[in-house]
Amino acid sequence: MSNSSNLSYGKAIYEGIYQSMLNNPNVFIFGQGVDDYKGHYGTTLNLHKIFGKERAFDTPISEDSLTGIAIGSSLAGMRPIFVHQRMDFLMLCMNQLVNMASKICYISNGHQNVPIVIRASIGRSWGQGAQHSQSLYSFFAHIPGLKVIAPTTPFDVKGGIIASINDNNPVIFVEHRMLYENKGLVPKERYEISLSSARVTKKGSDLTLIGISYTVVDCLRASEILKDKKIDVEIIDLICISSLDIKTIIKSAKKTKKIIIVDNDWLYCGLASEITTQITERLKFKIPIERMGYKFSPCPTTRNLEDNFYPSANVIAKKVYEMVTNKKDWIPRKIINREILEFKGPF
Amino acid sequence: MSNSSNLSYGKAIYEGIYQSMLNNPNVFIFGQGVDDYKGHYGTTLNLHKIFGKERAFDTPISEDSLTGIAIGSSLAGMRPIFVHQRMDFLMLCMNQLVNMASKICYISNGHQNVPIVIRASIGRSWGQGAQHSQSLYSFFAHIPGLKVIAPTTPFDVKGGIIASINDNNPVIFVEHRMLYENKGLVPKERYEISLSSARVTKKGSDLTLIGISYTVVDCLRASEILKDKKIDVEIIDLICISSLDIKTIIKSAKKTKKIIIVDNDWLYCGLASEITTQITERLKFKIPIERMGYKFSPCPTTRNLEDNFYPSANVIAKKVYEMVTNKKDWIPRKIINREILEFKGPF
Amino acid sequence: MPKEKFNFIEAYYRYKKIRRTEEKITEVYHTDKIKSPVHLSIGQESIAVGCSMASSKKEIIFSNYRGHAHFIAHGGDYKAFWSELYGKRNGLSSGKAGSMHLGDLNINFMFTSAIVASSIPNAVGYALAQKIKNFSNVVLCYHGDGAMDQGVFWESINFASLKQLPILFICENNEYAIYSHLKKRMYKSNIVERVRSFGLKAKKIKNDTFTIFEETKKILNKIRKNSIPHFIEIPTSRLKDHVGIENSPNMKKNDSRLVEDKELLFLRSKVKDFKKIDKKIESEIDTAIDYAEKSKYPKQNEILKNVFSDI
Amino acid sequence: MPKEKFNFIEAYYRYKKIRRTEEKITEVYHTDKIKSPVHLSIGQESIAVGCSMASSKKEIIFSNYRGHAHFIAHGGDYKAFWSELYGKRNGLSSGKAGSMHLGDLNINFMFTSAIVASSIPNAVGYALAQKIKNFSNVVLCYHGDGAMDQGVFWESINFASLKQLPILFICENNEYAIYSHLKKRMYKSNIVERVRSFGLKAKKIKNDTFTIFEETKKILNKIRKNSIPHFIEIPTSRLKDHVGIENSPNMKKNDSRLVEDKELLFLRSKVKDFKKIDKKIESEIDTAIDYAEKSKYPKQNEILKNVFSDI
Ligand SMILES: Cc1ncc(C[n+]2csc(CCOP(=O)(O)OP(=O)(O)O)c2C)c(N)n1
Ligand SMILES: Cc1ncc(C[n+]2csc(CCOP(=O)(O)OP(=O)(O)O)c2C)c(N)n1
Ligand SMILES: [Mg+2]
Ligand SMILES: [Mg+2]
Repeated sequence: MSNSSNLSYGKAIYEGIYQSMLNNPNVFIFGQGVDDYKGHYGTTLNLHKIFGKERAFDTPISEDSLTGIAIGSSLAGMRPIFVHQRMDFLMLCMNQLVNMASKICYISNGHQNVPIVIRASIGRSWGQGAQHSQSLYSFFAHIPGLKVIAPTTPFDVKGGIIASINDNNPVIFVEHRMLYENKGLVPKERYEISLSSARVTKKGSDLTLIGISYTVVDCLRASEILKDKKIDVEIIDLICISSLDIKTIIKSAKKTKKIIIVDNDWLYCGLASEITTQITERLKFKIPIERMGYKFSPCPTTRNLEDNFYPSANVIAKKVYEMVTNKKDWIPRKIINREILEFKGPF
Repeated sequence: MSNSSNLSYGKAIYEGIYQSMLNNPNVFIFGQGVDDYKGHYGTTLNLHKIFGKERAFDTPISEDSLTGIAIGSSLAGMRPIFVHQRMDFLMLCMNQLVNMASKICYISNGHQNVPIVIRASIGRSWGQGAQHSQSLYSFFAHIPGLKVIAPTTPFDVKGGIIASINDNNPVIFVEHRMLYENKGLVPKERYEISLSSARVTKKGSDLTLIGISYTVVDCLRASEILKDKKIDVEIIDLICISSLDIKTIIKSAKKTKKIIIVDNDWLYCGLASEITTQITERLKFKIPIERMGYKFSPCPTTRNLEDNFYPSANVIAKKVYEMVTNKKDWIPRKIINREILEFKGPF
Repeated sequence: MPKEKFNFIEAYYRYKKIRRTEEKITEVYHTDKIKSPVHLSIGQESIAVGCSMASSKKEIIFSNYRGHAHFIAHGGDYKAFWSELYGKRNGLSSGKAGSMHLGDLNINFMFTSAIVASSIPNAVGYALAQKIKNFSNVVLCYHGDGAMDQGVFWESINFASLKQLPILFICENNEYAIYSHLKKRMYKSNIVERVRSFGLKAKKIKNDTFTIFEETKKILNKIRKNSIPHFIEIPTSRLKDHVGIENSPNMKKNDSRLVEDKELLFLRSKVKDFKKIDKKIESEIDTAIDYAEKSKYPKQNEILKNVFSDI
Repeated sequence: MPKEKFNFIEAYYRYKKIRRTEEKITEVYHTDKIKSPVHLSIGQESIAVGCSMASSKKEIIFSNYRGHAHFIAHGGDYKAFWSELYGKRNGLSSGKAGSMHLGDLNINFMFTSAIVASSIPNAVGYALAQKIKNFSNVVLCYHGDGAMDQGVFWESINFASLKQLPILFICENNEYAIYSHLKKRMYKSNIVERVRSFGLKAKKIKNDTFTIFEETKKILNKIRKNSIPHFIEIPTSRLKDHVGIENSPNMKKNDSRLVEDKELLFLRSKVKDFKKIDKKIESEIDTAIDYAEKSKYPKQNEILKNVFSDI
């Protein structure tokens, strides 16, 4: 396809933002390090040179007020993008997001609206420890008035960031650190994806794996291993967290009659519980549904505990095998997460 | 019982705190209005006069730092209680609660611990609007390292506050504004309730209603109305939010085979989803489970929309009837929430 | 401007209208037709009147839950205001907002928040947009002394100063946050000095309507010209309780201000035909209340409308 | 104290030990045995050395993710430090913490946080407890210039001042938050003036070990006596990158400090037998690394331990 290029996830985000800024002078972007030489994994690189330092700028470490500033500028017709190096830092913005951004449209009965995009990187790499590893997206999905998405592929992340910028509501845009280098075909034009549709990444018949963001990659790897046992899984990439595409999920559930949800987060009162609940509410019959996710502890720093903290392709494959065969007699071959192994940090 | 007195929920909290402060000089309490003439619904009245202004004091409106200050004092061996007039204000404290309080014990591998109690009032009354009505307790339950409870009765609220103060971990203590005047028998001594047990408030056979905090009162009222139809519900008062007493729930589920969870919050990614999920994970057979809670909008101020926002005894009764009989032919008699009708504010 | 040229008629009208509105709310409150908390402005009128008279129609106004005075002084839709208090469908927000969240975009009056200090960064963000867009509209940000307890206040003024934004912060210092006196919240009450250290031009202004008007006018001109953030502190007294209709328990029982308001009397003394104005105000109030009474409540199915913007 | 009486031997030892430790980390980092981010202190040693030498054993120390220097200077368990970096079971926290969350209660060194400014209110809370309990221990709170961007910093010092708490804030002003210069974060860099306006005693101190020691010693005595919160700003340079082992991209390539540290040379010049100290340091490092290398990782089932305290 000459109208597409093979881009990394990071570059795809960049392209979406660049095209949006070109298209609409009201779009601007800011956050710690936006104009530095790394440009937040390349996603903001040199935007300040292209669009000027009023439309792409570095900030004090003042997440709370800056969220409020984004909101205020949006009331004046701007479309701000606020970039966070870690989702964990959004805990400083909860008042503005939960009490202000999500409520202003309703309080004003639609006279005002808040078209802001909050970008936040989640995820492991290596030794990030308890305070630089959290996902927490279920918090935002819990609140009416906020939208939350977490695309996995370069195609979806470009269409997703553009759709988020164009959306007239606050959108929390979740990016996984281990995806920035992943490549894929990305159309050159400016296009949007839906903010309420999931994607069937792989068709299959034996069991449905529902992944979100980086766990979709884990699921794909698990499905590779499962070929050893001739087990054919279907994989759904959820993409949209606040607006569950339950139709796509139910269609798959009716076909495979077995479901494992692999969340990128703790399970208790989380997204995987919501998915489980909505499936059971809609299905007339009982099927096995399992949740996988973070161990219920803060994330430990040391590697061997950290490896145990996150769900891995191996552990997923094993669980799938057990659910499909009702047997526990298989030890899947070890598969390697290249990007995690190769990560030498430090950032 | 001469060792008990008939106390209001508010007085019961007061008694629990008073006795704890008397018992342990490390317990102290602070928050906006703690020493004013209303004393946070009477729960802190005159504590500053009894224990001195170093152990019961008013504060600047600085929720974020004050949470950090509570944590820091606990590292020095104190047992602080931080009082909030509204749960909504805790959005300013999320960084300290989610990134600090919940993590310090783990990060230090148990060398340090954070025995703090965060009291927060939730709930309707009348015209509280979008920013003074949220519950949000599922946020805290989602985080490993935090405990969350929300007692309903004077008995449990006294035993609960004492247990929370004595607990060596951060506890979010949720109080409902419409409960402060409710009365019940309360032992005079200092006693604790378990921070992981639910209570069967009423035995019944046709269906299980699971309530939490004020919705337990709604459930009790619904069960009264349902007597008109000879329907006999079992009611579970959840009490503990972060540590689900799934045993008690499953026992009831196996008996009644029908469940309605009445949450005090939005449903999406909330507590009711967690309960639904845990029930379906544990039951071999399929039973009907429904969730009720806030409408998925910010809370509107005007009364007729507000009445529609919260689940009411009437709506609960109707849903129970429909689930038990599979019919939709009954309009339950109107029942009045005395405390809401009588509430004339303003606070 | 010489004091004689000041539009005392308009000042008296705004001041008295605020006062009478708040008194009227006090009168009807027992009927429970206003089913929501009200934070009255009685005693603090001069600030809203002085600042609003110094403003042009282009200014953008951020206020808070104690917003009646600002709303009325800046000329917000008065009938829709009462309808909103009554929770009616033709209120400012169809009753979804109530007293704590007034707003009227026709006068650039942003819907207010009931979380202390939370709209202060919003005001700064609005000013940032003005600067990016090269507009000369000034943002007025009314707030209480209590709002300065919040870290977000200091972050916000730091940013306003860093980016040299066209904004005026107006601190209505009534010395109380609910029942907490300033002394229980700050070691020294040196508000202006603190703000100045963050690089803003800051000044304490005497509380009389004319002075407030005159100083604000000068400052707004400076901001329009140079886009330098300013801050003014105006001492004032809240004569009513923090919330609700009782008198403030922090006032001495025999405080003279409870019976007669000197500033109101002074303004009146400057207006020959004050009775005509009084009459006009009473008639405006009656019309608005009548309008509110007769209006319909929103329909139950409107509850899920406008959670998201679909514009 | 006359400069001659200063314990230059100890100062040199602490300074050099920090420097060599950081260099050693740089050397072994490529082996990926330290599988976590490291925020090195090279260039900032004098602050930790001066302040620690002015402190008694009773002081309580709050630091942050850039905590190696403070940890070593205040005498934290050195072998357990290396084991922690290596993620081993006998590390300070059994490997659960890593470089960003060092702590050692034997020297009252609180486990640190990687969220900017987040432990500043914790330090204030600890000082509050001292005041309530009538203890005379002073809390030392090390933080960066970037931490002052956070609202919680201003809330925290407001409270420390309001309650007159026994605490010393030590601002290591290296002018950068990652790659953001102070000028991109504050209109004027008048840090001390800002803090002073909140009612603290505040002072900028020249960056040499002895001066820092002497001034801190005086201040700590004052705090012990009068429980008045103090703040010092010390200009410094971070010679390494914000995180990781590269040189700082914000330094000029030929910055002389990259080759020779004047302060280190000066301290050395005051110590006759500096070679003996150097040797001691190298041997301590080797022993500690050897210990770390040979130690075991925590067992997988320890992951769920200590989420809650069951003491
Ligand atoms: C974050 C937050 N904390 C606490 C409250 C409760 N509260 C409402 S108004 C108020 C006092 C605010 O005082 P000030 O800013 O001086 O304004 P005033 O009411 O005096 O006009 C408080 C503490 C709140 N609404 N929001
Ligand atoms: C709340 C929060 N925002 C952003 C970050 C990312 N971050 C880590 S260190 C740092 C710079 C802090 O600068 P400063 O306080 O001056 O300390 P220094 O690193 O210079 O020692 C930033 C922005 C963070 N850890 N926490
Ligand atoms: Mg006030
Ligand atoms: Mg710095």
